[in-house]
Formats: sequence, structure tokens, C-alpha cells
Amino acid sequence: MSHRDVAVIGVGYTNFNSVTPEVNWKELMFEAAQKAYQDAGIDPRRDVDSFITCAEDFWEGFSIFDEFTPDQLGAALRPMHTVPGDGLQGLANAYMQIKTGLFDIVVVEAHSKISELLTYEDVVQLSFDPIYEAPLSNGVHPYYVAGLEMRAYLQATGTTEEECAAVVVQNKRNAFLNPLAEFECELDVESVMRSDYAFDPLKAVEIAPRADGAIVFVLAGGEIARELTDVPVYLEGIGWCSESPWIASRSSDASYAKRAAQMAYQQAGLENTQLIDIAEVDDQFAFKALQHLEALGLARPGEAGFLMVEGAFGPQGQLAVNPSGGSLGCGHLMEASGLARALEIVLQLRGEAGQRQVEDAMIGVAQSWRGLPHGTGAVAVFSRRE
Amino acid sequence: MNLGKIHKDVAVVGAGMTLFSRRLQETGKEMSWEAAQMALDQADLSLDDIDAVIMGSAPDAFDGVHKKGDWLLDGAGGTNRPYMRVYTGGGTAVFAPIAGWWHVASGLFEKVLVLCEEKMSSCMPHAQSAFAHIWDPILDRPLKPNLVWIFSMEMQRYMHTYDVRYEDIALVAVKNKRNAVGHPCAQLADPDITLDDVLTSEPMALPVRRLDISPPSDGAAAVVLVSEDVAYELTNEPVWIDGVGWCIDSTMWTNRDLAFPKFVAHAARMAYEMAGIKNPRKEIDIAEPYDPFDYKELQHLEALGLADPGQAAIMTREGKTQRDGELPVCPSGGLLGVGNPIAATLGIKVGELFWQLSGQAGARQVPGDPAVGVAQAWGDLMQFSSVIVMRRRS
Amino acid sequence: MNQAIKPKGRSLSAEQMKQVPHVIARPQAKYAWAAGVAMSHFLEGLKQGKILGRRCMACERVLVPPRMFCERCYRTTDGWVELPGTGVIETFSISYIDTNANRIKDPIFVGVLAFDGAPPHCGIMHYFGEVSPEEIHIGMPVEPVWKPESERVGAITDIKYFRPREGIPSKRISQRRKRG
Amino acid sequence: MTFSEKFQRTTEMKHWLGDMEVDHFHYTAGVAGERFFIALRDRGVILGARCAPCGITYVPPRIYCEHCFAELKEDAYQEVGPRGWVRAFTIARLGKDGHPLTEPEILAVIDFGSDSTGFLHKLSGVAPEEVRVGLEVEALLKPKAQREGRITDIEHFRPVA
Repeated sequence: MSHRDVAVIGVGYTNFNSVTPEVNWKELMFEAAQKAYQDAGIDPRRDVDSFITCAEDFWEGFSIFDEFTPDQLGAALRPMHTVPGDGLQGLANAYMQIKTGLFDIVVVEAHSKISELLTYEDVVQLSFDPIYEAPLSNGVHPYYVAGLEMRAYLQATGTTEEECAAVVVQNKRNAFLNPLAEFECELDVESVMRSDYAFDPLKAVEIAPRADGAIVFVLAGGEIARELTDVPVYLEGIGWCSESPWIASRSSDASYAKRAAQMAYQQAGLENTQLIDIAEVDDQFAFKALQHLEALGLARPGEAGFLMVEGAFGPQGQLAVNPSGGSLGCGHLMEASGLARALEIVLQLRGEAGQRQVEDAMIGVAQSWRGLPHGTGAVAVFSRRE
Repeated sequence: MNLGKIHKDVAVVGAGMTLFSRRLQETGKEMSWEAAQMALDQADLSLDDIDAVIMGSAPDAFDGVHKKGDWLLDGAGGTNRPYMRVYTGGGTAVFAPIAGWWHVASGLFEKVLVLCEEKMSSCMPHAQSAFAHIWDPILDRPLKPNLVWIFSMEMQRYMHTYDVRYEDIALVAVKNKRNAVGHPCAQLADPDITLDDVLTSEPMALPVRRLDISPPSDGAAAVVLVSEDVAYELTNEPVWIDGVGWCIDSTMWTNRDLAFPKFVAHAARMAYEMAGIKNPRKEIDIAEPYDPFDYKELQHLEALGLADPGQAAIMTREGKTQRDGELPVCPSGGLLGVGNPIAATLGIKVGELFWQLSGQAGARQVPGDPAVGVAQAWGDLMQFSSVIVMRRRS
Repeated sequence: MNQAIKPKGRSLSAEQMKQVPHVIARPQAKYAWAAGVAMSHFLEGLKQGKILGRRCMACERVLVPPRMFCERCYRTTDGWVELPGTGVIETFSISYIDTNANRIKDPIFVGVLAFDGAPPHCGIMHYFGEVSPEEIHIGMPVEPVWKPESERVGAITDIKYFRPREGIPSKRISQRRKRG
Repeated sequence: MTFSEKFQRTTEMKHWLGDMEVDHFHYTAGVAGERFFIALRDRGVILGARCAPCGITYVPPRIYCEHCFAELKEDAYQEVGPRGWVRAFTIARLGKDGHPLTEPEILAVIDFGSDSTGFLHKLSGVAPEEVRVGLEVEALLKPKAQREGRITDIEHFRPVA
């Protein structure tokens, strides 16, 4: 691999809101992009070599959403493309483009305008195999697949429902300290346990609510980053992986995240996961946070739940997990969820996380999962070098 | 941009494609596997050797599966691998291999599989029904547009601005449908088609007639890309990707002059600079520009710098773009002759250049031992273009 | 050399496609897109019988359809401008197919017009009416035919179509470029 | 502030209704699907396709092994089931509209032996609280006359009596 290093030199973002009727998607993206360019101190019309946006047609309501992306990012008549994937997958493309040596500054955007989709559940079901999977569950909410996966995970690891409930409690509590977050709430494990099942063993309150928002990252080759900013945050490694798309073939240990983490750690030269100070993992469903922590090697199989209950992953714990509040606290931002996780890491490593700042944070990991019904995920390792 | 500092050079060592057909029985996954298998076979590789998979597929609204990239991945060889889908409308056909290029050029991967799939027959009553949603929902969709309109309007503007005759444009359709006779996957090959057939074909949205248009198709295509470190271990005839370029113009298509596709010219400039091509008219031996409509081939040749604006039609009339002409254009038969399964036209653009430049094009082989080719695709709302320059070095 | 392509795939006729095992499903994908700042004002303008644009003071263009940012200068646009609504035909099509590719007997005249008061080539797509296939041409001056105020809802279809303007000379010749 | 002006009254905000639908999608079941569904419809059996080198039996069958990409030809097809075991299950209590279902549905991943891929289907004929991982189940098919070559030709799986 090329030895050129890659760093984040600017981030921009909107608030995360359950609805955003006051702007259209272009205006939402423009706000985040303008802030990112200000942060990086660059002019997109002159300085950016390539633009990437992360979007899926059916989330947006367009047969070719790529058409509707360049203007608001400053990308008209410039190289730009869409990744129908999560923001971290967008970041992976930027990373590779910079590593080729051809591109110096690359911009990655991801957003959610999911409040505009009136038939969310139908569209989720449209991602199921149309022959073997979709016809089985007409009328049933497609999130039942999360119930199946949670059952398999609990069965394989001995994790308890109480331990999953602890994830909800911690993330919604962490969100109080995050001004971007929309779904902060004071709960305790008992109240989560007494709440209604949606897809046994998954409870409704363990499902991250959806939110709108846009996030833009500006990345640059290391030598340029060091010229442009005093606080470059290095993208030391990024991995991504997909499991079999068949619902019934899914592993119980998030093997997509495991493989993605191996790839990212290897690139980063990270041999010991104990060096990681912060982890922002995907928590679209509470149990997923535990499964992902184990897949990332941040807890042994079956131990993440226990550690969560013990507070090991809290703000004062041995490893800060989802200090942002995660998707449970901030809202599930669809394809922008991975960038939201990465955003928190960047803010923390720059020392700009305000009241939730993790002290002396040097290395952070962000992880994403593209969501039901597939097993696609990505892992990014960031660091603030001395 | 940092020309001349590319970390790893990238070569094509195998290609494959399915039949292009109005309807295929195979699911999208099965089509993908068929194309991938053929490309791997040609490269003498197995799936085990592949480090990453890049998927190119255009609207989910054709196949009728949301997140179809993820859905297709087992057929594309993506299971338990880094798998990435990129998407730039019709431009995906040449853009997916560009994404494959940076997967390898970055040094992250040594051998990758680029797979493109499209199954348009799922969309009922017609693929056009999905195209109804490519437009701005507030400004355009209430007018109930048809995709052909946009081509018709662009063609009209092109003919008007450069004084191009319809009779010359229609010759492109004749040439490509005849060229396709040599293509084993072709859907609309016709050895006997005449200019008159095109000129008198059914009016769709004038000036566009039925035979000016490429047909909707089902199909899949694949190429295998490898790093300079292993290319010669695998074949004596690697074909190198020496230049890549892409560009998107503003969303506001009614704020642009539609006569000349600036975005194609920008993408071409990027690719030529990278490939060190200073005079494309002298240095390019074969062109595979995107030809979903006959006039598009002409417009694209002009924006690729292979003809002056308005002159590509004259080149065509003079026979210079025939397979044995000065500059063979769409020797594959193009989208007009082989078919237009949007992203899967990878097989007749980059795939064709691979076969031509490595001397494997059989009945379609361009004479004179061609060494340099340019492939181009176009997409979105007359807005995006991707360009690849390929070269045989021996 | 062997044929490099060994094509695979089983072609089906329309009839065979109905015979082989298959599933038919109707998608449900409905949206309520926020119009946003610029388009909300534009739609309100249409309701009042006005065409509104946004001015960018850096490039001195009037953007129509309006947006809150200029994609060329990458800056916030500066204010509203009301355009006269007239323009010239930039390009057009005479369509014998509808949105689902069904054949229709009476053609639809559709195209792009460039608005007077906006920069060259800047306008919208719309229908043309009160014109024949022989008459319609690029450069033809046109004006909007609005629906009665009571029927206007704040939509692009508040304009029924654009029709030729009487007594205004065509810009047909002056717009044509010389061959390169 | 991002723009030179924004809305000052909620009533100024407009939205636009639309869809991204087509009349319908016609999904072919494919080459492997044709074998699977004709066997199910005409003979009432569930077919899998085995990749011997990888030791995996794909249910439903595929024409390729997704791990080694070997072609799974006709001789790879074999009958599995109708008996299998519950690998995972969930009790779906919410409908697609987000409201509680009047009758919760049980959905399950069924194994046809330890080397088979899982097979997704509905489970019925058992109280939700009695379902266990490992429960032995069998497919209940619709009467032959009503079968049309769809996955729903299997009404559901139920515990083996």
C-alpha cells in the first residue's frame, strides 16, 4: 500500500433532527458542506479534486439521485460520484483516491432526509430478496429480522436481555451531553425491561429512531493536511466487508464487522486494541452495539454485555463507547450513520467535544453497519499523532 | 491533482459478459455470476484470488430491489469480501472500472473483480416507468415526462447549433447495428439495416425515431483488474488503464446549453492528461463512446476531442468511423446494436477495448493491430461522463 | 484464437416470462419532499402568476429555477427577482409517446425555454401550445398561458403551457453558431 | 446563518407529494428458482443444491456456490427436509404500519442439517412461548391444486407431531 498518509482536515454538519421541513435536501447538504469548507479553510470550486456522496435512490425518492448532488457541494463540472453505501464506505473511496497519489483533497458527504419517506417500512422490505424473503412477511414490519438476529446473538453468546437494555440506557444518557443529538432520555434498565417487545427478544425502545441530518468530511494527503491545519486527524486505516446477503445465512457474530476491523487495524498497524481510547459503534438495535464491540475485538465474545452493565464503556470507563449517544441517542441517520460515528471520533481527537470530551484521547475507532437486511459494514481507525 | 505520481499501474486481464436481451430468465445474481465466471476464467483466476469486488449497477427501480448492490453481492463474488458499489447513472458502465482502478492503484488491493449488472425487464409496464422518477419532483415530474424527451430536446439543440443533418446522425444507428453482427451477445444486430429503415422508423419524440434508440436490456458484464506487480504473471497481453477521468455538471439541466457536453470534455481532459495523450485524434486507435442514441455517439466523439463540434457526422458520412475506417467507433456494435443494460454496457465499452487491444475480438477485430483505445460512458440528466484510456504496451 | 466471449443467459419472450416461475409485487414508495426555502417561494410565486428567480451578485446571474446558493460561485444567493415570464424556445420535441412509453395520436409539444431577463440558456422545461409542428422552432418567442387564479395551487402546472408571442421577431438565425 | 434568508413563518414552508413507484415489478425466479419452484409445486419437495468441496447445501438452491463460485449443476440438486430444526426465531408483534398485529407472527430460520444454509419461513401451530431453538419442525404445504410455484406454496413450518 502507498505510504502517503490521509487526514481529515475539515468537518461540517447540521443538527440531527427527527424532521427538517424547513429545508430541502440540497439546502441541508449545503449547510453541512459550507461549514466543512470553512473548517478546512478551502474553496471547493478550486481546491477539491474529487467529491463523493453516499446515498440510496429509494431513501431519497429518485431513480438516479446522483443527478441531484453536485451543486450544493460545489462540485458542478468537477469529478464527483455516488456511493450507494454508508458514509464510511464513502470515506474508504476517498482514502483510496488519495492513496493513488492522483488526488490531494477529497470531499465525502452523507445525509439523511428520511423523514420525507412516508412508506419507510415498505421500502425496507423492498431490499429483501423478492422471490424468497419479501413474500413471507406481507403486513409484518420488516424489522423482524433484527429479532431473528438478536435471538441468534443471545443464543450464541449467552448475553442477556438486561445487558442489551443497558446499551439503551447508556446511549440515551450520553446524548444529553451532545448538542447535536435529538433523542436523549433518562431511562433505567428496569423500565427498558418492562417496555413492550416489538420482535421478541427485541424491544421497541431498543430500536434507534430515525433522524435527518447531513455531514461532510474534507480529507487530504498528509503532507497537505499538515500545511492546512494544526489539528489533522489521521485516517490510519479503513476496512469494509459484506457477508452473504441472504437473511438466513447471516452469522451471529457480525463477521462483516470482524473482517472490516481486521483490515482497518492491519492498515493502521494497530496490534493491540487496548490502545483504542474511544469507540463509536453502530447501535441501530441495542444488541448490535454489543455484537459490534465484540467483533471489533473490544470485548471477548459474550462479554460486552457484562462490561456494559459494569460501566466499563461509560464516560468514566476503561473505553469510552458511543460518547455521542450513538444512533439510539442521536437518531439513525441512514447512510450518514457511519459518518456520524466518525464525526464524534474526529471531534474527540481534536479536543472539541465539549462536556463529553474524553481526556487524552489519541486513537478512536468508528464502525458502521448498513442495516437490515444485509450484513455490510465498515470500520475506520483515526488518530491524533503526537 | 498530482499527475505522474500514481502509486500502482493497473491492467485489465480478463472480461466477460452475458447475452444482452430484452428479458433474461436469470436473476440479477445469476447473471452477475455468469459474467464474473467468464472474466475470471479468461484471467485464469478463481474467486479465491480476488481481494475485493466493485459493483456497478444503475437504478434500483429497474431490478425492483432497494439497495440492490447489497442484494446482488453473492452472485458478484462479494461474500466475505470488501465489496463496494458505485453509481453514476448510465456513466456507471465506465465508472465502475474507474473505481476498480483506484482500488488497485492505491495499493490496497492486488486483484479485483469489477461487475456490472442491470435487469430492466423487472420494471413494468416498461423500463420507462422507472425513468419517470429521475426528474426533479417539483419542476419536471408534474409534466409527466418520458426519458426520450430529454434526448430529443438535446438532439434538436445539437442539430440546430451545429447544423447537423438527421440523415447523417441516422447513419450511426446503421453502422452500429451492422457492427453488432459480429457480437455473440447482441440483441439488435442487423446486417441488412439501411438508412431508410432508420429514417422511416416510427416517430417516438421527434426528432427521435425508434431506430435512433438503443433497447432496454437485461445483462451483466465483468472485468478483472490487477496491479502492475502481478499483471505479467497472469498474461502476456495485459491491457493497461492509463487514464481515467470523470465529471458531473450542474443538476439544473435547463440552465445549460445542451448542444455541447462540456462535462465529457472535462472528463476526457482529465483522462488524456493522465495517459499523456496530447493529440487524441492521432494517438487513439479505437473509440467506444456511449451511444444510447445515435446522435450521442457524435456529440461524445466531439467532446472527446476526436472531431470538431459538428464534424463527427461528416466523419460518419465519409465512413471514417467504420470498423476499417480511420477511427473505428463502436466496433462492438455499441448500445444501439448489442443492447443497453445500462451499467452492464461495461462489456461493450471497457470489455470491448480489452478484447480489441489484446487481439481477441474475433469477427469484430479492428484491423491494424490497435494499441490505444478510449471508452466513455454518459449518465444522469445529460450531466455525467466517465472516460478511460486503455493501452497495450508491447 | 478462440472466441473470447462465450455468452450465457436464457432469453425469454414476453410470453415465456409469464410462464417461468416468478413473483409480481407492487412497490409502495411514497414521499413528501420538503420544497425548501427557494422552491417554496418559487411555488408561491407561480400561484400568484409570477416567475421568481434569485440573484447572485458575484456572477451577476439571475438563477431560475431559483436556489439559495449559486453552484458556480459557491456562495449564498442575494435576493429575489421577478421575471417577465416570457422567453424563447431553447429546444423542443414533438412527442408521440407518453410517460410510460405508450403511443399517443396527438403529439405533445414539450421543450426547454430560456426566460427573458435570465442569462443565456437559463429556463425551465414546459409544454408548448397553440403551435403546429411546422411552426415551432428554436428561437421562437413564447409567453406563459396561466391557469385561472382560482385553479392555481402553487405548482409548475399552474402554467398550462407556453404559446408563441405575436409580433415578436424570432431569434432563430442569431442563435445559430457557425460550424466549427 | 447559511442563507441570506430563511422561513419566518411555518405556513411559508411547502412540501411536495410524490412517489417512486411503477405499476409492478415482475421478478423471475431464475434458473435455480425454476427447479426449486417446479419441484415444490409439482412434487411437494424442498430442493437444495450442494457444493461438495465447500460442504455447504444451499437452500434454496443456487446455480453457483457463493464461496468458491463453482457451478452447481443438476447433479448438485438434492431433496432436503421436509423436516428441519429452528435455528433462530422471532415473534413479530408490529405490523408494517407500526401498529401492533392482532395475531403476532412467528418467523424463523430453519436448518436442514448442520451443513445447510438457513431457510427463512413462517412458523405456526405452536404457542409463541413454546418455540425453542432446536425445535424440530416440518413444512406444511398448500394443497397441490393451490400451489403456484411461489415460496408461499409452503404455508408455514410447524412442530413435528
